[in-house]
Amino acid sequence: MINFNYTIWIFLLPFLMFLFLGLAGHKYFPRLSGILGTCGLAVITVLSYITAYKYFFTSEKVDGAYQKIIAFNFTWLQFTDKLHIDIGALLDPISVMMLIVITTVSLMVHIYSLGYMKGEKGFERFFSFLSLFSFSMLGLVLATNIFQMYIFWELVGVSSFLLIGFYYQKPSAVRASKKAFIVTRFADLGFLIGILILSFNTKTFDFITLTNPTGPAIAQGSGIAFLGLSVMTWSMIFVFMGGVGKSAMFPFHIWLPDAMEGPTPVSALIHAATMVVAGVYLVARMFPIYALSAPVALNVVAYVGAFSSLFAAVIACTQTDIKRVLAYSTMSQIGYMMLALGVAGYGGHEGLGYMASMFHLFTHAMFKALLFLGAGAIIHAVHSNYMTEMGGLRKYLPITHITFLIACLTIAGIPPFSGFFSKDEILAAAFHSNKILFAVEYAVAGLTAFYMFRLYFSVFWGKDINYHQTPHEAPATMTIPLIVLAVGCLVSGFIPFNKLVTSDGKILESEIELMIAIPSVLIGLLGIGIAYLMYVKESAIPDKLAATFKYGYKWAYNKFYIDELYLFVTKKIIFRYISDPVAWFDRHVVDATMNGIAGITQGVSFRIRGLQSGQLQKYAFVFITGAIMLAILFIYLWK
Amino acid sequence: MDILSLFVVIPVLTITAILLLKDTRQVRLVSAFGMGLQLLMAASLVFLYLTARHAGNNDEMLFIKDYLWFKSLNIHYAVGVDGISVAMIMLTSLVVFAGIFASWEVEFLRKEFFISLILLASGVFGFFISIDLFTMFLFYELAVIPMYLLIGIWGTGPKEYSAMKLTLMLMGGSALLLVGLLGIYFNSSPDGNRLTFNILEISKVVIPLPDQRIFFPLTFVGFGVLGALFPFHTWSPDGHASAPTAVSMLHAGVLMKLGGYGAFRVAIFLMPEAAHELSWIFIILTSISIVYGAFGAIAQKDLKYINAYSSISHCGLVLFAVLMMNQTAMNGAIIQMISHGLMTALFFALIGMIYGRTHTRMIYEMGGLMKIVPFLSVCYVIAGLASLGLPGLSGFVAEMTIFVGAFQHPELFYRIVTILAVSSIVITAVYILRVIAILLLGPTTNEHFEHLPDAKWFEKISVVTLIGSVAAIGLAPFWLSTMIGTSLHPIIEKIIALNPF
Amino acid sequence: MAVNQIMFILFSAMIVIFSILTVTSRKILRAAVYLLFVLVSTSGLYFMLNYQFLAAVQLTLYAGGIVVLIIFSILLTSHISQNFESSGWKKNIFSAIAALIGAILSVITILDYRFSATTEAAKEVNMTLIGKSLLSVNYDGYVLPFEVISILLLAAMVAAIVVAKKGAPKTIGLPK
Amino acid sequence: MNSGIPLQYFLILATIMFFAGVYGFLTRRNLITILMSVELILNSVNINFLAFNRYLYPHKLEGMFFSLFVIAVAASEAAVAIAIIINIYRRFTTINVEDVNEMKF
Repeated sequence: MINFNYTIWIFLLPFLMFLFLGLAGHKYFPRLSGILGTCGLAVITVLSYITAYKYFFTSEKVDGAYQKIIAFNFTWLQFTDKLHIDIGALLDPISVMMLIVITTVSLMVHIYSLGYMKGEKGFERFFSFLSLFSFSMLGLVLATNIFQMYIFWELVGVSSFLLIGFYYQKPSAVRASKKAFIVTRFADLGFLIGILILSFNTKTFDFITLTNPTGPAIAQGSGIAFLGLSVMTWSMIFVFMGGVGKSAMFPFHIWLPDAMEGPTPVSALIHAATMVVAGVYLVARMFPIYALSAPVALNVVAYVGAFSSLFAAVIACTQTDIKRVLAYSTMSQIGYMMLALGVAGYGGHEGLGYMASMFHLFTHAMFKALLFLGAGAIIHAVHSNYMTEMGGLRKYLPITHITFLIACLTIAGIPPFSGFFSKDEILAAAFHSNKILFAVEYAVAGLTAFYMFRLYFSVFWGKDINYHQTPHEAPATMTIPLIVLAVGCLVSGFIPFNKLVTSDGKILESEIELMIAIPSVLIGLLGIGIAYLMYVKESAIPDKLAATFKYGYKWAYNKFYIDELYLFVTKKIIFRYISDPVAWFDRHVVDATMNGIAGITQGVSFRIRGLQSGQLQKYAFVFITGAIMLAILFIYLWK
Repeated sequence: MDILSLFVVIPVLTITAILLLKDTRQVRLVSAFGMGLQLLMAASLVFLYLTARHAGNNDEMLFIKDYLWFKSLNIHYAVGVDGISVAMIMLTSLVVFAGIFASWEVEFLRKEFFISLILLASGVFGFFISIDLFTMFLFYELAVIPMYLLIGIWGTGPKEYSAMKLTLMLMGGSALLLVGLLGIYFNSSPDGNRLTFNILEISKVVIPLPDQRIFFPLTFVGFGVLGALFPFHTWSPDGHASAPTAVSMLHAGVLMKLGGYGAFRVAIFLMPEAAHELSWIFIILTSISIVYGAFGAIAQKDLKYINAYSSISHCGLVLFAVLMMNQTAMNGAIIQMISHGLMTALFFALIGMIYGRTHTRMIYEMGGLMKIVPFLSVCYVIAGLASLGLPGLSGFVAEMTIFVGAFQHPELFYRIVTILAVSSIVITAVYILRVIAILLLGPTTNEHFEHLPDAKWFEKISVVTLIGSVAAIGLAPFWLSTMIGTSLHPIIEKIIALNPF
Repeated sequence: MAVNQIMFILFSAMIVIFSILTVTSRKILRAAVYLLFVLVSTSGLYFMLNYQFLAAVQLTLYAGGIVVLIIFSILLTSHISQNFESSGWKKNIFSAIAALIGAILSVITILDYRFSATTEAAKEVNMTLIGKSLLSVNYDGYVLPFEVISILLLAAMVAAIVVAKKGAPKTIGLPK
Repeated sequence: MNSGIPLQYFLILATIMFFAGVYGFLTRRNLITILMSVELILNSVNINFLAFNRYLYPHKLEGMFFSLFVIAVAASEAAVAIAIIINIYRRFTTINVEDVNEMKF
């Protein structure tokens, strides 16, 4: 048995860093805190890589399957004998993979932020929040039980809230952070209810017990409970609701585009590479239950994923804020991952989708982080978020340009970049399971290529714009992460995921199916071609198209008015039709009743106060009469 | 002198010392010293208690002392603590300690203010150490009277009205309570022995069910009024809004907990059968409290009102959990009492400090305070996050324990109601974030506020004490949970033994 | 008819007549004098009951002290010949009825009740015994009430001086 | 000296005196006459005490001492009452009890 005890430092280090920077950073070393935070994270990254190496290449396998290893575990809060929240670290293929993803991207973002955030007010605050986020995210992926996951789930929510609202004096940032928190909180409510139902039926929170395919937990709760679905299905649907919220799937996606108000490195780290895939990770973590005990819930996952990916891709084609385009593209790609999980089965070749999803999660983290950091470099150079105010930047920003192009090719699924491999696996999995979903994803692949290259062409090519200040390339702290991630995009496609990360830990034989791969590359190229025609040649086609599909375009541009719908629900229903009446009711009914009782008492006393005339002799008369009457009563009547 | 009585004696001595002082500037130092001593005492009590438990003392109550007081009615001055009361005493001493520092700058009748405040505290301490119903009731009344003076004299706004309303409603509650207690007393000895007020002795007998049906609701509602049970909660918003800072802290932080504690220790512990039979009524009322308080808080514009409604919601959760009557939920209820006590005290302290600077509590008249008073604002954010149940702070621990416990209830009705209660976490998030966004974030809206000073040293002591405790519970809940859990064990066993469900 | 019975009839007749006159007389000074007669007659009854010391106290304290005090205060506050404004007849009648019913009730009760006297020998009440009892701390002693009464008297004396002292009272906020 | 006179005679006499006092207390308006009525009431009680003592418990002195203390209390009461009356007279220039009714509601 290999000793993984040191993994506790993967938790503790960022937490200590957060406390340290948060409490002392402001006063004592505001300048140094960035370096300090980055160094801390570098240590964690090294530890994670060591863990990954030890886990994948030196740990024992049983039946050719990777085992789930509990590195450490202690009881944090005891509810009942069986139900207790533990804090610990569970190592299995997906959690180790997530370790790599999180620490790599996080380290890159830390280094990048050293340059990007330089001179910002609250520099040390930024790094302490980043540390908090790293802590929470690592805790989330290493969770040994579902409640630990929920704890860190909430913590990443808060870190996200704090980081989106980093520019707290900007009203839009404040609004966005509030929105993100409340929307995900609402989704977490579902997650919590799911946990409660699950715990009531299985009497355990522990992942290993829960997800043991032959264990009692999966066997239980398959009976019909409510509306024709089993208890397990309901609980899994509720749990998935949490994932929907965090991963910005339809209908809880509305917070993600607004979350782009945060600093760009934050968008890269949290809202592209790591936190938003937590939902995918959650489903993957609970996958045996979904696959074996709640197939209906898994179908829900698939359809939500598919719809979200299409929905987001359509919106992405119309947006002009580059970060928003990327946000919708994130949503679309996560939809892919969800879909892949949704069409997968447990074990064997059925598990292709699961592997594909994890694979795509990995590659997506690389290329999306790269895209966002690239976008950050662009924004840094031109001080604007809008594509319309950019053009011809390839001359000014050569490194950014190349790396951005690599990222765009990766997301468009052009070989030999990594996106091709992972996307291909997903399409293959969908093809074997559900042809409709396959068709949808196929279309989304084309749309993805189109909107990414629309972005790419209109920013780096196209018309030349007279900038107030000549845009200049970002400093080395910002370009090095770009290059590292670009290399990651190139090589990560060749990682043998089918050997490492599979649904049951065993090796999954899969090959690139040319019948699916070639058309998908073709449609990617088609999308790029259309984008080239429309945005490099400066044709009038886009405007014409927009004019032709006037209403469709308008709806997509306005994100199908989902925001307005939410606004209506919250502002009108919650505030106007629930809260205000409740407050009114409280003041004018409940409180008024109490005041009314007091008023009646006062009124009655006002009426009878005349008895207290101050006339001594009246009192005496009443007293004596009363005494006599009492005497009569007691002597003669009380027998 | 036994250690428990010291908790009443030290405040009395402090009051005497204050009375003897000529110089009013020393009053607060003496108070701080006395209450600091009390805090140390509480800490050492926790230590002693854990040592005794560790040494294998498995009595239901420890450190029992019993002095006959009124022979004819068999009233005793009887004290004793278990893990729950120890935790509540710790909470009280923390809040009082913070409260002294939060009222450091009271100028008007300073001596009398501190005397009333400490008198109030001694009533609360006495309540928690008593195991004699009558003594308990006496201390409870002792706590209510100074409250009237504190709000009526040092309050703001319509203070006379609020003080009157609060006192009258609480007195109304204690009238019901007294009837309930007497009902228990007269049923305390079915086989014709001497009647008793002692909780431990009463818990050994079974009060006849028809009597329980009468006296359980009376006792529960009596304590429920104090615990802001819907629809008897309306004293809370007005009272809290008018009260001076330290009093709001003590009142929301500790006095409202008397309700939950009493409901649990007296109503349910002594009359479990009726509690089982009637719990559905009160479960409905408390769930209304939870959701209704939270929705009410969304619509408020005054900081203190927001917090008062949020207290209604949170205290509703306490009573809700107590009524679930299983180990986990009750454990959660006690943790929630402590957690809510600390964080609401923190809220009121901060609101008081903000009000002391801006002279308004209307959220729309302020804005962007984060830039002006960063320390207070950060603390406010932490308090808010604790209130909405962020893991790592106490609120999460309490709420999750309650939800998990309540959801283990075997009857479907209770589980469905639990889901309703769970939904409060979203509404809580809405109103907390709304306040934070309007009050602290965004651009500064009022240029008069631009040069306000940040927290002074005594304010920092007050706030840091509370935040430290909130974080301590949130990060390491196991010891508190275990301490309460072991004490709950005999109680739960009694309840379950009598009512196999 | 024995002498003592005649004396009793005399005294009781005086008491009844002058009591009623005291409470009905229209002139205040006369009422005071009637009261004096009542008190003196009462002391006569005390003599008859063989409590000479108390009779003496009654004479000196009541007749000599209190009545004089009352007369002085009458002189201070009223004209000697001042008539009372008659109180309302309703009040008079209802009060009379109440008093009558009360009296009848008491008398009936007294007559109904069988008093049982002790058989022990009567004690000679002389000054020595009174003095010893008054200062004794034994079972029969009255030193505690005696001391209490002395404090009461002192307090009354001080109170009378303080209350009657000239100068506007400060504590009561009555309208002028 | 009291042979041939039944106890009841004394008691009836005291009753008459007592209710005369009560009547006076209820009807007189002048505070001083009210005080005089009170004295009558006290006196009647004293008669009862002494009569009981003499007839029922002649070997004891309780009744006598009680009367003694009642007299003392009556004396102090009269002193204080008259002081108050004089004060009231100074304040309201009347000692009519119906005009002194500030202590209402």
